[in-house]
Amino acid sequence: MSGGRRQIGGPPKERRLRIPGTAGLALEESLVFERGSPGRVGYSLPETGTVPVADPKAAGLESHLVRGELSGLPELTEFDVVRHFTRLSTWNYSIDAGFFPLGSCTMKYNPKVHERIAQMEGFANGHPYLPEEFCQGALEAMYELCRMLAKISDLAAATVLPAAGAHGELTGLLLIRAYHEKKGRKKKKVLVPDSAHGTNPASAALVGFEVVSIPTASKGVLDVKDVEKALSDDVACIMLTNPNTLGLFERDIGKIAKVLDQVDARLYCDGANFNALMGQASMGKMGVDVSQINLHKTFSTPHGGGGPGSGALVVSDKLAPFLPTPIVKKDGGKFRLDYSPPDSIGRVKGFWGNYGIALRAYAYILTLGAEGIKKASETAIVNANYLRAKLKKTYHLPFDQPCMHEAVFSDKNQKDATGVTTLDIAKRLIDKGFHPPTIYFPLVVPGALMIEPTESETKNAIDQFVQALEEIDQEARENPQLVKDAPHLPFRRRLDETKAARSPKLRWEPNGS
Amino acid sequence: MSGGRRQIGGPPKERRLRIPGTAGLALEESLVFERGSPGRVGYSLPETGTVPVADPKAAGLESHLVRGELSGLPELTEFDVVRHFTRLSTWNYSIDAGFFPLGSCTMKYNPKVHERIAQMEGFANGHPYLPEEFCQGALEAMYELCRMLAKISDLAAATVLPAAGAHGELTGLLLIRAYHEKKGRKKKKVLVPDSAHGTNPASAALVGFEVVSIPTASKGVLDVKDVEKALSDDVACIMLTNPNTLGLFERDIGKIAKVLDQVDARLYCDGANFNALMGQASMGKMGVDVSQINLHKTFSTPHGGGGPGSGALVVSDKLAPFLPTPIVKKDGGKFRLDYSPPDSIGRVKGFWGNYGIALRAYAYILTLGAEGIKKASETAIVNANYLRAKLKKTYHLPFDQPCMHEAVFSDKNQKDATGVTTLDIAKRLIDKGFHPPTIYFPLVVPGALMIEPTESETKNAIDQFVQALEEIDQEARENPQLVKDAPHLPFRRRLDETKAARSPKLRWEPNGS
Amino acid sequence: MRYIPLTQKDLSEMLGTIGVSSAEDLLKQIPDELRTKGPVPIAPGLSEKALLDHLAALSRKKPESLVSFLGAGCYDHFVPSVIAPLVTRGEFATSYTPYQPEMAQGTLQAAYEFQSYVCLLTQMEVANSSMYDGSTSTAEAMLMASRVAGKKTFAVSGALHPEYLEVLRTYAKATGLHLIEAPFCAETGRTTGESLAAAAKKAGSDLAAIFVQSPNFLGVIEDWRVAQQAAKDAGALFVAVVAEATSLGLLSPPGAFGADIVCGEGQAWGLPMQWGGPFAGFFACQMKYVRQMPGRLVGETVDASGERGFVLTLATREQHIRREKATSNICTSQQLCALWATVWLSLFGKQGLRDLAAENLSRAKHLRERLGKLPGYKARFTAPTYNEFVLDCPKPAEEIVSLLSKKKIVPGAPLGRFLGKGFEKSLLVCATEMRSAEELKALEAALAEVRS
Amino acid sequence: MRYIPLTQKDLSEMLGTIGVSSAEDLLKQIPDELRTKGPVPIAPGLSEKALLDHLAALSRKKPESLVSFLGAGCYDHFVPSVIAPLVTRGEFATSYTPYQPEMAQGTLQAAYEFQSYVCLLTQMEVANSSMYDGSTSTAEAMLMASRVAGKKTFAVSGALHPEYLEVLRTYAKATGLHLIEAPFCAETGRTTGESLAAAAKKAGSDLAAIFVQSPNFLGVIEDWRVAQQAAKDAGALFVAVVAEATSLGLLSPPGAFGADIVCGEGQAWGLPMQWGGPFAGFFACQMKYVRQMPGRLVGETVDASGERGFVLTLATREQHIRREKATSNICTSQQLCALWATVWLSLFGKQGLRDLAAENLSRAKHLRERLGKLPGYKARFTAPTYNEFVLDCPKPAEEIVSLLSKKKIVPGAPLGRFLGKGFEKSLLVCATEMRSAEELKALEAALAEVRS
Ligand SMILES: Cc1ncc(COP(=O)(O)O)c(C=O)c1O
Ligand SMILES: Cc1ncc(COP(=O)(O)O)c(C=O)c1O
Repeated sequence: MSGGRRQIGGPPKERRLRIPGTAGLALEESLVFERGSPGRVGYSLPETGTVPVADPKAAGLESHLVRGELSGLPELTEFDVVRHFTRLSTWNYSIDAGFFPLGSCTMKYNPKVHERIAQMEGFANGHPYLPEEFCQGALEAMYELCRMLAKISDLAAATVLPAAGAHGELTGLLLIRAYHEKKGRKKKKVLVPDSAHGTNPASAALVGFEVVSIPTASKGVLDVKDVEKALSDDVACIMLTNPNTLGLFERDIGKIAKVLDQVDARLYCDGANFNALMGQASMGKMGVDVSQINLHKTFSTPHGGGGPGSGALVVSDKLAPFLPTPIVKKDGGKFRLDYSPPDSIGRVKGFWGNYGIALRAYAYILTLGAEGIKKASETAIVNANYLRAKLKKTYHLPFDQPCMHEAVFSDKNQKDATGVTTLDIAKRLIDKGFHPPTIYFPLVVPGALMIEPTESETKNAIDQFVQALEEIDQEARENPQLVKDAPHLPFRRRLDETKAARSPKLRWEPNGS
Repeated sequence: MSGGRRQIGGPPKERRLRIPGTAGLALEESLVFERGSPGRVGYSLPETGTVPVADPKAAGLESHLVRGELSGLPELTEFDVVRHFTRLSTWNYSIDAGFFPLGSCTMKYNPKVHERIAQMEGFANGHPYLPEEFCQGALEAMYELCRMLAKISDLAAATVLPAAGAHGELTGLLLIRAYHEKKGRKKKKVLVPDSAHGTNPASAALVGFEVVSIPTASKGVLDVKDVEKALSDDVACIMLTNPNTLGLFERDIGKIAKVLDQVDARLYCDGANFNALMGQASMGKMGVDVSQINLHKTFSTPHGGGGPGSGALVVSDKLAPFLPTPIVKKDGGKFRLDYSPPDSIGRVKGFWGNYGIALRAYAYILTLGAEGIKKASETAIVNANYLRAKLKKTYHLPFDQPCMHEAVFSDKNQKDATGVTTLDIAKRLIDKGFHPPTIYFPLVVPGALMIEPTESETKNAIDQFVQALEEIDQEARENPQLVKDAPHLPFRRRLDETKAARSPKLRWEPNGS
Repeated sequence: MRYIPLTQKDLSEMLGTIGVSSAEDLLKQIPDELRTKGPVPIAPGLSEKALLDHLAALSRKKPESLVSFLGAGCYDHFVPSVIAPLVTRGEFATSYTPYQPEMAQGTLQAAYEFQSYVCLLTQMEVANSSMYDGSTSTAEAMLMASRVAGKKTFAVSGALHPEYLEVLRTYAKATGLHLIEAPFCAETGRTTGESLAAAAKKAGSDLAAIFVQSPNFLGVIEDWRVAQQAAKDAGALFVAVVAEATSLGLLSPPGAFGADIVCGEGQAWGLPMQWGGPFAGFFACQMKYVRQMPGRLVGETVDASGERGFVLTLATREQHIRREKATSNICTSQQLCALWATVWLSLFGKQGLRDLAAENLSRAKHLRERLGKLPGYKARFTAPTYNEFVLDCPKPAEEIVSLLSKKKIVPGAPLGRFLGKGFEKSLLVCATEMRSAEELKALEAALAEVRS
Repeated sequence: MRYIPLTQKDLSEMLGTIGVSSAEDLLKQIPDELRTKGPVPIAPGLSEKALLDHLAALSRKKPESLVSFLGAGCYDHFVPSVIAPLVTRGEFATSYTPYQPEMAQGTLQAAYEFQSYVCLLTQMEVANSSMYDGSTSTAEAMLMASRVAGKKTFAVSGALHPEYLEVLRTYAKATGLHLIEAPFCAETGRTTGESLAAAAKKAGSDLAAIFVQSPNFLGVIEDWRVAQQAAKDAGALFVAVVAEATSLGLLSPPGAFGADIVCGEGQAWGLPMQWGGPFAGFFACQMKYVRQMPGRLVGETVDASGERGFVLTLATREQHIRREKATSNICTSQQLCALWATVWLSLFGKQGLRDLAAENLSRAKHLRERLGKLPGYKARFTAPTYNEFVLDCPKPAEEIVSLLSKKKIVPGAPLGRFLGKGFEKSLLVCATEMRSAEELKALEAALAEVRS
C-alpha cells in the first residue's frame, strides 16, 4: 500500500499500514466580530407589527435602564454565519473523523439517532413547568433511565440531575454529608487516592471537607492497609475511582468498604470509568454507596467539545433518602415529580438537570439492551489489553499487568534516550492523524500517556495507532527535532500557552486587536 | 493583518486582505470495500421473527433465481460508516466553506431550513399513489410553486416534472414538436447559438432534431440578422440562452421572436441563468414559448455534488396544452393530478418529478417574496459587475461592457506573457482557498474563465477573490512554475485525467486493485 | 433579507467602482419594453417561523399514523437515522458536480463506490454514477441499445412498471423507435418465453433489445433465464430492469444471465419516498459498451504525487465535449441520492442486504397467504413474489381504498388505473420490513370487514 | 450489535496477542464475588425502528398543538433552523474539551467568541466559556464573591428565580455561607433599596455581596442603580443575575452599573427548552477578579509560525492543576450549548437583538394590559416588565391551568408552588415573539370564559 508521501518527515520505508495523517487545504477565518457590515441581517421575526411596538420609556421604564446601541455586535447574513461556523468546525478533530483515545474520557461512538430523538418536538420543545399530564412521556423516559441505571450498577436508586461528573461528585458528597448529619455527626475528612482525578479533591474541598491523600501501592491499586492507616472517626468517606485512573480494577474495594464501615464512613466511587464495569461487576457487591456515572462517557452522549454532560448518580439505599430534588416517581401508572422529599439535600441545578443528555443515554441503553451492555464493556477491555500488549514493546508500561478499559504508558524509554517527551509524542501524533491520549495524568506516573481505545474502535484502528507510536519512537531516535517541532500539519502549529497565560487576552474588544 | 504564512509560494509582501487558503491536516481513507471485517453489522431490522422466515425455494422460487453469497460487499459497523463518509466529506470544497464562483452554475446559499422542511414527515414519507385526500398538502405546494413560477416568468403555466436542466430542455423540445405536429407539421431543425451550453445541442439531437449553429456576433450577443439568415420553414425553434453564457442580455430577443413567428418557429429560452432575470424582465414580453428554470440554480436547492436538480418548465399558452403528465390542478379548493390531458406529450419521468427539490424551491420563493426576488437578481448583477470592473485591470475581458449575473474573462494576458494557462490559474486558485470559475466555456472565448459570484457573496469575498487572481497574475510573471504545478495544498495534487481515460478503472473489484 | 448581504454602504462603493450611479443603470442592458414593471405578482416574503408554520400545516395533511401497503415502484423501507446527518453535510450537499477533482475527492470517491456497489449487486462490469430515476434510466437503456444494435424496435414485457412504459413511449416517439409489448401470463404473472418470442417475431430483423423487469410490476419474480434465452434466440440485446433494488439481496443478479444492460431504480436502497423523488436511477452494462453509456463515470487515477485519486472520465461521450454527438444530454444527475444509497448500502452490507430481502420476501408471502384465504379475496398470480403481490377483491379496488382510508389504512395501489380492464378489482399490496405483524393483522381484519 | 466492531476472528487474533485464551480471562482482574452473574436485568436491545417508535410515542405525549405562556426561567424563543445543522456537525459535537489546541481551534475560537459576546452584552471585562446553567452559575458567583471578599454572608433579592435560590441554599449550606433574603415590594414587584439595605444591615460586617436579578422572577425589570447603590453603601460586591438573556438587547447592562459579577442563563439565546436543559450558563466579572473565576477560559495567543490561535488558559485556577485548591471543581461544562448560543447571537446580531427584545417587551405589555382589563383579573405589580408578568386570577391558578389544559392552552406558571401564601391565585404569564396575535387573543378569551 502506498504511504502518505505528503507527511512531513516522510513515511518510514516499510510501512505496513497506512497512517491517516496527511497534508491538506485549510481555510482561514476571522473572528465573527471582524466579519459583517452594518445593515446586514441574518434573522427574521415572526409577525412583527401585529402588536403595537411599545416604547420602553412609555412603558414606564426609567431612561437609564434603556440600553443604547449594542456596539461591537456583528451584523451578518445567515450565509455569513453558516460559512463562519463551517470553517471553524473544520479546524477541529473529532471522533467522527478519527481515533480519539483520550484516557478516562471514553470517546466512543455517539450514535446519530440520538440527535434525531433529541430533536423530536415533544422533547425539544417541552417546558419543565407544563402541567403533569403533558409531561408523561418526558417523565417516563427519565424514570426508566433511573431505573435502568440502578439495575446496571446494582444499586438502589438513581438521579440524573447533576450536570456533569464533577457536579455529580459534589452532589454525592452532599448526600454523604446529609447522611452523617442525619445521624448527628459532622465528619470533616475525605480520603482521596493520589491517582484520583482533580475533580475529586476539588469537589471535596468545595463542600468544605478536608482532603487526605492516600498513596497508590506498588501494584497500582490501593492497599486496604493504607486506607486503614488513614482511617479515623472523622472520615466521612473515601472517593475511590474504579477502575482507577491507571486502568486497574481496585481489587480491595470490597475490603475497603468493610473497613470504612467500622467508622460508618461511606464509599464514594468515581464512576467516570464505568464503561469497564457495566454488566461485568456489581457496585452493590463492592459496597459502593454512591457513584457518579458520566453519561457523556459510558453512555455515549456527545462530549460537545466540553459538554453538556450529565453526572447521573447511583446510590445505595442508605443514601437514597437524601437525593436532590425533584425526584421522578411512578404512582399507579402515572409519572410525577416529587419536589419536597423530607430528607433531600435540596436542589443542585435548575429544572430537571441536563434532560436532553439523559434522554440520549436512555436511547443508548435501550439500543444496547442486556447483551449489548456486557458486550460493550467486554470489548472495551479486550481493545485496551490488545493495545497494551502491542505497545509495551516500544513504550514503558509502569504497571505491567492486565488492565481494564485503558492502559497508562510513559515516555521513559524515549526521554532517557532521545530527550523527546510525552508532550512531543502527543504533538507528533497529531501529524499522524490521531488525537493524542490524555497526557501527564495520572500524576503518579511521570510523563504519563493514558490511552483508552473504547469498544468502538476496530482492531485495525488500534494497529494503525500503535504503528504511529512506533514510528514516532523511531523518529525520536533518528531525528528528534522533527518530533520536538511537531505538529507540522494542522492548521495551527504548536501554540504558545505561556504567552496566553502571561498576558491574558480573553475577549475581542470593539476597538482593540 | 497577518498573511497566510503557510501558503506554498508565500504571501505577497503587501497583501491587503487575508486570502483563505492555507495548509492543514487531512485524513486518508480507504475505499469502503477495503474497510470492515466479516461479521460486523451496521444495521438492525425491525421485529424480525414475527413472521416466519420463508425459504425462497420453498416459496416456489427456482433455485437458479436464488442468489448465492453477496461477495465483495463490505461488513461495517454504523461507526465505520460514519467515519468513512465524514472523512470523504472533508476532501470536498463547498459553498458552505467558501466562494464558489462557477459560471452558469449559480452557486448561491442553500438555506438550511429547506432541509428541515424536506425532512418533515408529511413530505419525506409521502407515497405518490396515496389517495388524493392524503396528498392535499403535497399537491398544494406543487400547485403553488407552478403558479408562482409562471407569475415570476410572466408566462402561462409551469411544470416541475423534469429532473434537471437538460431534462427540461428535452421536455421543452418535445412540447415544441407536439405543437408543430398538432398543426400537422414535421419540422426538423433547431437553431443553436455557438455560445450555447452543450446540453442544448445534445437535447436537440437526442429527440431527432438537426442542429444548426448560429455565430455569436461581435458584441457577444446574437444578431437578429444571423437568425434571419438561418431561418427556413423547417425550423422548429431556436434555443436561446438568456442572459447568454457570456453573461450578456440578448437584446434582440424580442425581435428574434417576431422573426421566428414568421415561420411559426418557437422560442426556447435556456433559463439556466434566470437568476439574472427574475423580477427584472418578462419572458412573456420577450416572446418566450418555453424555458427550463434550473431550480437547483436560481431557486437555491443544493447542487449535491451533481444533483438532484429540477428543470422546471414555464410555458406560453401556445405550449401549455402539451405539458407532460401528471398535471396538478385545483378544482373548488381541492387539488388533484390530471393523468391524461388530451394533448400532453405524455410522461417524461416517474411519479411527480423530483418533488423534494421542488419543495425546497417553493420554500425559497415564499421566503424571498416579491421584494426578495427583485433584490436577489439585482444584487447578483451588481456583484458580477463589481467583479468585472475590478478584475479587468488584470485579466482580459473579451466583451468589455456591463454584464448581467456573470462575466467571462480569458487567460490571454497571462498566456502570452508567461505561458500560464486558464487551467493553471484555476488550479492555483485552489491553493488560495477558492473554487475556480467555470473554465474553457463558453467555447467562443478561448481560455475562458466564466465567473458568477451570485447575490449571496459579500463585497469582501469578491475583493478577496479578485486579489487572489491578481496574486496569481503576479506569480505567473515571477515564478510561472509555481502556478503550473498548482495545486500544492489540497489533499490530492493535480490528477492525471489522461491516465483515467486511457485505461479506465471504473469500479472496485473484489480481487483486484 | 437574511440571505442577501448587500448593504447601502457596500452598494454605493461598488457602484462607484463599476462607474454607474445606480443598480438601475446596470439593468439598462435589458430593453425597456422587456422589463418587469412594478412588483412581481407574488406575496411578500415570509419570516422563517411563518414559513415553517405553513409548511408544517401542509405536511400534516398526510396523517403521520397512516399505515400504507403501497409499493409499486416506490418502497417504504427503513431509513437509518445516521444517513441524513452524513449526506446533508455541507461538504456533500453544497458542492457542485466535481469538475475540479482536487476539490471534490469526497464526491468522486463516493460516486466510485456507488458505481462499484451497482456492479457488485447487478453483477455487471461497469455502472455509471447515477441517472434521474428508474424510468428515465430505462429510456436511456433503450436509446443506448438502439445505438449499440443499430436497430429501432424493442420487445418490452407488459409487466414493466406502467410509468416506465409511459416514459419509454414518450422517448420512443420522440426518437423514432418502436415498442412491441409482450404481455404477461394471466395465470402466473410472468412474462413467458413464448410471449417474448412472439413480440420479437413481430419486430423481425429490426429488433434491438428485449426488456424484462424483475420483480415485475405485479410483484412477480421473473425468470431471467427465460429472458436471456429469448434475447439470444432473437439475436437481440437483453436489457434487465430492476425497480425494487433490495431484491438483489436475495435474487440472482441479471448479470449472471448475460444481461447487456441493467437499469433501474435505487430508491429502495434507503431513500425516503418523498412523493416519488428525488431518487437514484442506476445504469450498468458490459464493459464493451462503455463508450456508448449515458451519464457520468468516475474513474480511478493518480495525482502528481502518485497517490490514488478519482476523476470524472470518458467525458468524450458527454454533451459538454461532444454537444450534438453526445451519448446523452445528461448533465446534472442525482449524485446526492446516489450518495444516500451508498451510505445505506454500506450500513447494510453483505449480511444486511440478505437479511432485509429475506424479511421482505417472508412478510409479503405471509400476507399473501393470509389475505388469499379471506373469503372473497384471492392472490391473483401464481408465480413467486418478492415484497408485493396482486390481490383480487370482492369489490372495486378504488372503493376498498376509500373505505379503508377512514381507518387510516392504505391497502395498496388499485390497478385499474394502470392495467385497465380486468384489473378494476385488483390491488397491488406491498409489505416491506416496515409493516409490523400488528399492521399485517389490521389490514387483514379491515379487508375482511369491508367485504360485505 | 451495530455499534461494536469486534468480530470472532478479530477477537481470537487479539486474545492471541494479549496472551490469554478468552475475554473472560481478562475479567479475572475483578474478584469473583464482585462479578455480575448472569445477564443485566434490563430488556434486550431494540432495533432502531423499535427505538424510534417508542421514543416518538413518548414525545407525542406532549401535544404539538399546545399553546404555552410559560417562561419563568425557560423561554420559548424562535430557534432558526440553521443552528442545529451547524452545531451538530461531528467536528463540534463529537470532539472533547480542547486539551490539544492544535486539533481544536474551532471549538476554541467559538468559545472565545462566546466569551466576547457575554462581555459585550453584559458590559463586563471578562467572561468564561460556559457554566452548567443559570442556577449553578449564580451559586459559583456566591462562592467566588466569598473568596474575593473574604466574607460569608449574602443579601439576596427575594425576586431571584426560586430555583436559583434553592440552589444557592444547597451550596450555602454545604460551604457554611449565609443567605439573607431581601423581599420584593408587594406593590411594584421590585427589590427596593430599603429592602436591600435592611438585609445588608442584618448581615453586618460579614456581608460579601448583594444579589439582584433583572428581569426578576416576577418579570419585573429591576433598577440596577438601586442595587449598585445598596452594594456600595454596604461595602459589598454587586452580583447581577440575568435569567432572560434576550432582555440585554434592550435593557441597560449591569456592567454599566458597576456590577462586580454578572451571572445567568443563556437559554433565551435560542436554545430549545428541552424540559429545562442542557442550557448555557454564563459568568462574567471584572478583570481584577479573573484569577478567582470558576470555569474554563479561552485566551488568544500565537502559534510557532506567529499565527493567531486560541488555547485554554489560566488553568492554574482549575481542578486538574490545583486539585483541592481550585477555584471550582468544574471540568466538563456546557460548551456545545455555548456554541449554540454563539451561532444564535451571530444570526441576530446588533439589530436583531434589539428588535427581538422590543418585540418581547411589546407583546407582553400588550397582553398584560389586555388581561389586566378582564373582569376578575389583575396585573399584580406596577413596575415595568420585559416579557412576562404576574396576573392575579379570580380562581386558584392551578385550577385555571387545568381548565385551560383542555383547550391545549397553558396560561402560565401558577406561583403558589414557588412563592407560597398569597400567590395561590397568581400566574406568571410570558409572551415572547413566538406567541402570535391570534394566540394572545385565544388566551384572553379562554381566561374570560373560565372566570365564572
Ligand atoms: C476519573 C474522572 N473523574 C471525574 C471526571 C469529571 O467529569 P466531568 O468532566 O464530567 O465533570 C472525569 C472526567 O474528565 C474523570 O475522568
Ligand atoms: C446554460 C445552461 N444550460 C443548461 C444546463 C443544464 O442543466 P442541468 O445540469 O441541470 O441538466 C446548464 C447547467 O450546467 C447550463 O449552465
